[in-house]
Amino acid sequence: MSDAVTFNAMAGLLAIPAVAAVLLALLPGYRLTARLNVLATALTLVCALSLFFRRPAPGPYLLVDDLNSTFVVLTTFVGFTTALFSASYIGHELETGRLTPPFVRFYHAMYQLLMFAMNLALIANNIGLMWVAIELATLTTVLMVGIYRTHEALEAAWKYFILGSVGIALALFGTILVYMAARPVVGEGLDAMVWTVLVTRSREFDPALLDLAFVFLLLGYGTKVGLAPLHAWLPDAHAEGPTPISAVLSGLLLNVALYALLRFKMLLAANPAALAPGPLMVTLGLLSLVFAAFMLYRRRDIKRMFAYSSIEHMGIITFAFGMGGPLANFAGLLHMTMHSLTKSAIFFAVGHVAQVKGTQRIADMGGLTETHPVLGWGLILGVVAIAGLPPLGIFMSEFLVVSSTFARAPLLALVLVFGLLVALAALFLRLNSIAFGEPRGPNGKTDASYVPMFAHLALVLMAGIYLPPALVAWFENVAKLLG
Amino acid sequence: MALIRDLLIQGGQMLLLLVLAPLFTGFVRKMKARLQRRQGPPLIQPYRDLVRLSRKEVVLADQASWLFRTTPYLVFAATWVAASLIPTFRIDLLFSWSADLIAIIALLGSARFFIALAGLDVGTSFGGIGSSREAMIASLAEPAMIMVVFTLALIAGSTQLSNVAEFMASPQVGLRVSLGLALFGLVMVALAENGRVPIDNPATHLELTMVHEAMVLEYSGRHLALIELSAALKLLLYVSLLACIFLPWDIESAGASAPTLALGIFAYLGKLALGGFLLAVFETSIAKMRVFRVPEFLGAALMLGLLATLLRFVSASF
Amino acid sequence: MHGIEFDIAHLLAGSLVLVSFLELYQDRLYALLNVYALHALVLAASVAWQAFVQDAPHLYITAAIALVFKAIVIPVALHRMIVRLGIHREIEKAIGVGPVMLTGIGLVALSMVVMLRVTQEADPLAREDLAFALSVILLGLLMMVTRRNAVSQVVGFMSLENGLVLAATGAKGMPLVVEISVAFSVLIAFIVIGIFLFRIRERFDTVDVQALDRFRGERR
Amino acid sequence: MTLTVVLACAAALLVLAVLAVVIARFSGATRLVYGASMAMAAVSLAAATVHLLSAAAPESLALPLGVPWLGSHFRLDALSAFFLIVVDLGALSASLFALGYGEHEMTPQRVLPFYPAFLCGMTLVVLADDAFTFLFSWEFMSLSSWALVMSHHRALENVRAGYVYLVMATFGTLAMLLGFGLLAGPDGLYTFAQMRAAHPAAGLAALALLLALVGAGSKAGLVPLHAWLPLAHPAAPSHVSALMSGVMTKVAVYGFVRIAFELAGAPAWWWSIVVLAVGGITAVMGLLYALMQNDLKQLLAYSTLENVGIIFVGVGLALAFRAYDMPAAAALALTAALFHVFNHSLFKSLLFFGAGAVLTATGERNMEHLGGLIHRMPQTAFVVLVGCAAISALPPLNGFASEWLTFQAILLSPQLPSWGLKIVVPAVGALLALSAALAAACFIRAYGITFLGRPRSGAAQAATETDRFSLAAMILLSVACLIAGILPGLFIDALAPVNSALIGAHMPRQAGTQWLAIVPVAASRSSYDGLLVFLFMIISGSLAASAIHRLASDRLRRAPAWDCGYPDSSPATQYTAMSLAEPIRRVFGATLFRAEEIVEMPPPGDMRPAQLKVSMRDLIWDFLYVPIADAVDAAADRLNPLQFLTIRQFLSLVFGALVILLVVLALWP
Repeated sequence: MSDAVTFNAMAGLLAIPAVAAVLLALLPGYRLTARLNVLATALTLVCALSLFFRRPAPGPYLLVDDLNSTFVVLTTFVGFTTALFSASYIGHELETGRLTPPFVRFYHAMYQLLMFAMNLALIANNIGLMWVAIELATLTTVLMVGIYRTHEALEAAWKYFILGSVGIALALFGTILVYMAARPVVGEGLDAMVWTVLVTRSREFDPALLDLAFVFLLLGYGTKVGLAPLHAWLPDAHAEGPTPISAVLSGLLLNVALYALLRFKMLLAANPAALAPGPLMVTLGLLSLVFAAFMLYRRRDIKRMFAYSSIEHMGIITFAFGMGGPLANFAGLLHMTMHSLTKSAIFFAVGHVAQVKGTQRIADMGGLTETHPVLGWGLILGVVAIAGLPPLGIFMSEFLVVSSTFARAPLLALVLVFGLLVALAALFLRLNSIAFGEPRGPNGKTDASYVPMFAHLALVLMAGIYLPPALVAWFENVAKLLG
Repeated sequence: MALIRDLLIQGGQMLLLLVLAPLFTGFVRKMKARLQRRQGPPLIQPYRDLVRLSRKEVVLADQASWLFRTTPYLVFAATWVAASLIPTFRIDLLFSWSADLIAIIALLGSARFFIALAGLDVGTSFGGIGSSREAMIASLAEPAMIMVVFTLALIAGSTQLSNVAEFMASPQVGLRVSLGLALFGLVMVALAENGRVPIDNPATHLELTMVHEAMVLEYSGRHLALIELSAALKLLLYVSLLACIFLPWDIESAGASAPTLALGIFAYLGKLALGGFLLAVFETSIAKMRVFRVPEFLGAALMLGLLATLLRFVSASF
Repeated sequence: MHGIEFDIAHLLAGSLVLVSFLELYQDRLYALLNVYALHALVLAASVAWQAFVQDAPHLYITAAIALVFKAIVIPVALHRMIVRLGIHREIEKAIGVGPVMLTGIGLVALSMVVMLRVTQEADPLAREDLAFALSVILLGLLMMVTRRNAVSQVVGFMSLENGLVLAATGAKGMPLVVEISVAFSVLIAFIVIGIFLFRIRERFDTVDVQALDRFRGERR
Repeated sequence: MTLTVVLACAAALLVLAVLAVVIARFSGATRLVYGASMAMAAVSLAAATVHLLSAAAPESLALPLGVPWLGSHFRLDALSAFFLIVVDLGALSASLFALGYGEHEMTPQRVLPFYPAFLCGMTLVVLADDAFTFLFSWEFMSLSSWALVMSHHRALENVRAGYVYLVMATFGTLAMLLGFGLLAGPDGLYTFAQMRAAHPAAGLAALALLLALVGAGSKAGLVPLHAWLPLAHPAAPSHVSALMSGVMTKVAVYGFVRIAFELAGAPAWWWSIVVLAVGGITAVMGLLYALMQNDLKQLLAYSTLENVGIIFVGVGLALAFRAYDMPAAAALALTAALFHVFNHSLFKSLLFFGAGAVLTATGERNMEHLGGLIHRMPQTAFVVLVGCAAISALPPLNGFASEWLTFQAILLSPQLPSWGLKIVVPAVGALLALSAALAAACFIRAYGITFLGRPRSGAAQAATETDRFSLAAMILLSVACLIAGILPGLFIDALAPVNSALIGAHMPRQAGTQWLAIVPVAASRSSYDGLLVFLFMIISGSLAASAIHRLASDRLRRAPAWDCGYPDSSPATQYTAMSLAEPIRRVFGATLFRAEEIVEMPPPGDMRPAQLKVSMRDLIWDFLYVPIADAVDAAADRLNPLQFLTIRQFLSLVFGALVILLVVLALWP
């Protein structure tokens, strides 16, 4: 009986979004579909939470362990809140006529499809399946980025598509190489792609093949993570797509790609002869951090700016995981969670800001705390959080990353700190002109629902002050898992 | 009994200074006049001035505030207290330990602080001139003075004036470079602080050159009398300071008998006469310098003081 | 496996690399598409041979897919498209052929070196195959990098994908999921690209990516 | 127990902050918030005072907050108790002042929520007992004060000030973070207890100390890290400026003292040279800057630099003495520094309150538009005069007492064996003397131009006396200044436990000395009795007064000012702030500020007015901060084109990355 329950829970993660996607593709009427969208994500979230209580045994295709249940819960939760947000956002888009009903239908269907793909990618136990899922997620987001059909949107989507497919191709080659490495040891057939099998046997694999595979996987999935210099698609995709998608991209899709990377890192780490994956990740991470920090200065489009800040934080997280060790891994996990929550909250705020101001140009915004106090202070709180200031959660993770690194590799820590400072300076430079000073630009009214934004920020705030022991134990467990 | 005696001596010394101050000023004036082949005013002229001033009614400027009216008393009090802590004819005065050399300088500083404020109070241009120049001079003179004090304190191992004087009188103080430097510095500071030539000319009312006079321009009657008296006290203070540090002989120690005290008093008067004479000679033999040469002059004093202190720091033998 | 089979597989894989070089050499879209068709043809052949060698019948499907879609459908469609767009006579103002070729050779050498580090235990066919596949992939990428025209970039991408297929089929006994995914991805790729070319054409009169770049979000 | 009380107060302040967000818009919110903060401050002030005076044993407490496996530790020992007193005294008076001042606030909802948060942050910093909690509270303090600086955000210079402030504050925090990272070591011993236990190697300690100096210095405003301070402090509402200048800089001092004397083990003696030199330079530079300002609050902010400098000189001396194992001398120096911490928090708050009162009465911060306020706001004028006298180190007020102690400490330093110190200390002494004298000049100028003379503008003409709460706060502080000035012995004795905790020795007890004099080392060496000097001045002053009034005429006639016989002229002919500082500018400004004067004298017959233009440059800003900003800009410009590549070029980036990695792989051994 209990097995049945758990099986449902696991299947629910996939089935609910899939069914919802079909329904939403067919059903007309904005109100209904929006509600359905929220409902579906809510149900998925419930399924994800149920994983805490009953965890199904890993099968050849699906797997739930500590590592990915972290991601699954995070994904479904943000997916749920984003659905809430997108309900009010898309409504406004309909009124202003930027989207027509058929496109809204398409949008909702794609949203659920994306949820499906991400869940699949997370709980897949088969590296091939994982690849397929991430590919699917990429394609759906491509379609949603292009949904406004403006020049910029099409260009962004096209850029995203080309770079994304190249990345995915590289990732596939990496996957094949892993299989090739596994085959002589595990034997032909399905087992050679089952992750649980691979990780146990990987110490016998051919190191050279593993190295090669990791190079391709790093570049392939790294493109999705948005690490410099593979980041090019990310800012435009964030800037031109509908804001809920920007939120999901930053908050979730990047994590999913990172998750894939982590799986393979563990694979390599288990093989003593293979080259250590750490240094590569550290290098790319620092590169992304510093690069993005400087790029922040010249941004004039608010969404593009926060997209770059996503690159920056992905850099930090990759750096942390690259450093490895229980402390850094813990910090990385914490940072990733906090970043998902914060960044999506910021995009919620930004979405409404862009709607009330009727533009995304920072130059046309100003004095937001005067004209829209709630929105303005929400945005400020978000930026304070993302800049890594207390009392919010990212401060803790950055504290752990920096202090744990400084003891081991002082120079790296210096670069890290430098990047953080530069980024903070840039963020507040822009924030000042958005939130303070004389009010500028048009200020329309918005019937925004601030619930998702403040829910996220409240969670981040709580995490900054008090982490529940259960969560901590869980994270520490995962951190050990990551080695 | 002893306490009462000490109290009397302390009080006596205070009164003595109060009485001597105008006389000393008069003495210097007389000397200068003589050196300039003039008859000059009688010695007691300053007393007459004070009496006359205090008889006159006070003409108070319309914009003058309460600060303007209380300043003379504050200045007088600060100066008098400072002066009364200087051992003139007897060390270990009853209250000498209540403030050391640094505190004495600070007391004079507060006197200056208030008089400079008074200069600004009425809101006339001349008051402003005086105050701003005074501030500039003070900002250089005070550190120089502190440096001198450091030197002395390092030589004597104390900032307590009585102890310094005692030490100076004692044989173990030989001829020291730092001491000489300190003497020069102290003299220069003293000239600046009392607004004597070459820094300032107490006798002039030439608008563009005056400093001290400009600040007290608006004072009249009893207020002016008090200011003049405090100025005289300050001059006396510095001379007695020089005397008790560099001519520490015949300053009687505690528990000295009456005749020796009398001797001490006479010795003190002698020192004053010498000091006044030297001052007069110096003032007549030198011309007043332009206001903007003053920083160089005081800068030199500061450098001397600093040099002396450095020498002391580097080795105790200097 | 015997020498002869090995040699044929080797030959086919090698010829795929050769065709990739031909692609690099072409600077007319029209000819380029033809060469691409050839590329797909060779791929189909080699996949089929692999199917025969490994007697893994499901690989024939892949071969068929390669033959039908890549060698016939796509080139034809793209021919149509470029004719409709009137860019079939366009001459690529690409980077000079010489340097590109040299780079290509360098890449092939690189992939060989990288592959030869793999220990001898892994069966030689797989190793050689992988080496060729890697070079095909790199050459495809090189093509995408050196071409300005969107169609030729797409062609480059697809030859890259051919390399993937070669690798996948070379990997003995790789589960079905891969072929499906490859076909799947090719299909999706083509559809989406099609959609995009369509949309893009409806927006601008050319699919030259530079035209797209003109409409960049923020200019300095 | 005490600790719990104090923490409870801090928690209550947080709750208050949250509450304030809700109720800020309603009338009476101001009264409620400030009243409540005042009560909290009073309670924890009482608790801390009891703890310090009873020389109670340190209390510590660990809460399951912050970093999970670490928890957040709090500790109340003598040092933190002392600084807690400073914080709470400031908070108390500021809240009292704000009860009146806050009513004039245009946008209370931008001030009320952050004010209690700010207080809470400062309280937590001095209580924190592990690196995370410390940095957390430290940055939280900065953040909340940043929000307060931004409260009048419509003025662009305020936004700029807030920006510079936040960046500098984070810079400092990151420096401290690195420092703690060093002290915590690879296995992450973040609690202060563990750091005390571990004795880091000399080099490590030195580096940590340097980082702490940078971190704390950037908050305390040590030159050249001071750039934000004179921008940010004036921008905030006056009671907040008072807290930032009077209290927050002291919290920074606390951070440095805590690290330098407890956590960093025993650093080498030559670090004291760095501290001494920086302190001395800061003292003089701060005043010279202050003398060139016309903005009252900015002037006060700069003068804060001077006092911070004096404090750091004291700390540096203490470090030097401790390094050479001269505990008595070290205790004297540290006592001097801490006593000055206390004193400065008193009179600087007082002066900022005065500036605030002037601001509300006239709406002017520029001294050139003020004047004659002594007639219109006499009480304010009086208390501010006390503050000016105190900060100018005039006896018998408290400023002098602590500077006197510092001088005494300097006079002990020839016994130091090291040559470097033999050279540096006297120079620093000269700098201190210079700064003391300049302080007098500076505040003659500040007070004279603002309160004396004739009104220079209609606003100054129309000023009225400030409200009773503000007055109460200022009177409270001025009385405190006087008491601390005439009874320094009490405070020195109260500081004994702090010294014994940090240095293992303390100054001789002062309670026994006759007439409550203070005797730092030995009576034969030096002594000072503020009380007696005070009485003396009172007596002699009143003697003179009574004598004069008995003997001389007390007739008095009001008349126009004589002014050397020049007819009464317009207030414009008074000395201005600029002209008052002119001689000093000539002496120092030409080199330090590149001050230049351009005189436009029109030819005879020309009706144009003659003009004098004075141009000054802040060299530190020009040669340190501007280049850094330019460098960042240049880097951003260099990198920015990467946003505008074509897809093909982006692809070639990917391609390049791939090839490079493959080559790396090929070459890998």
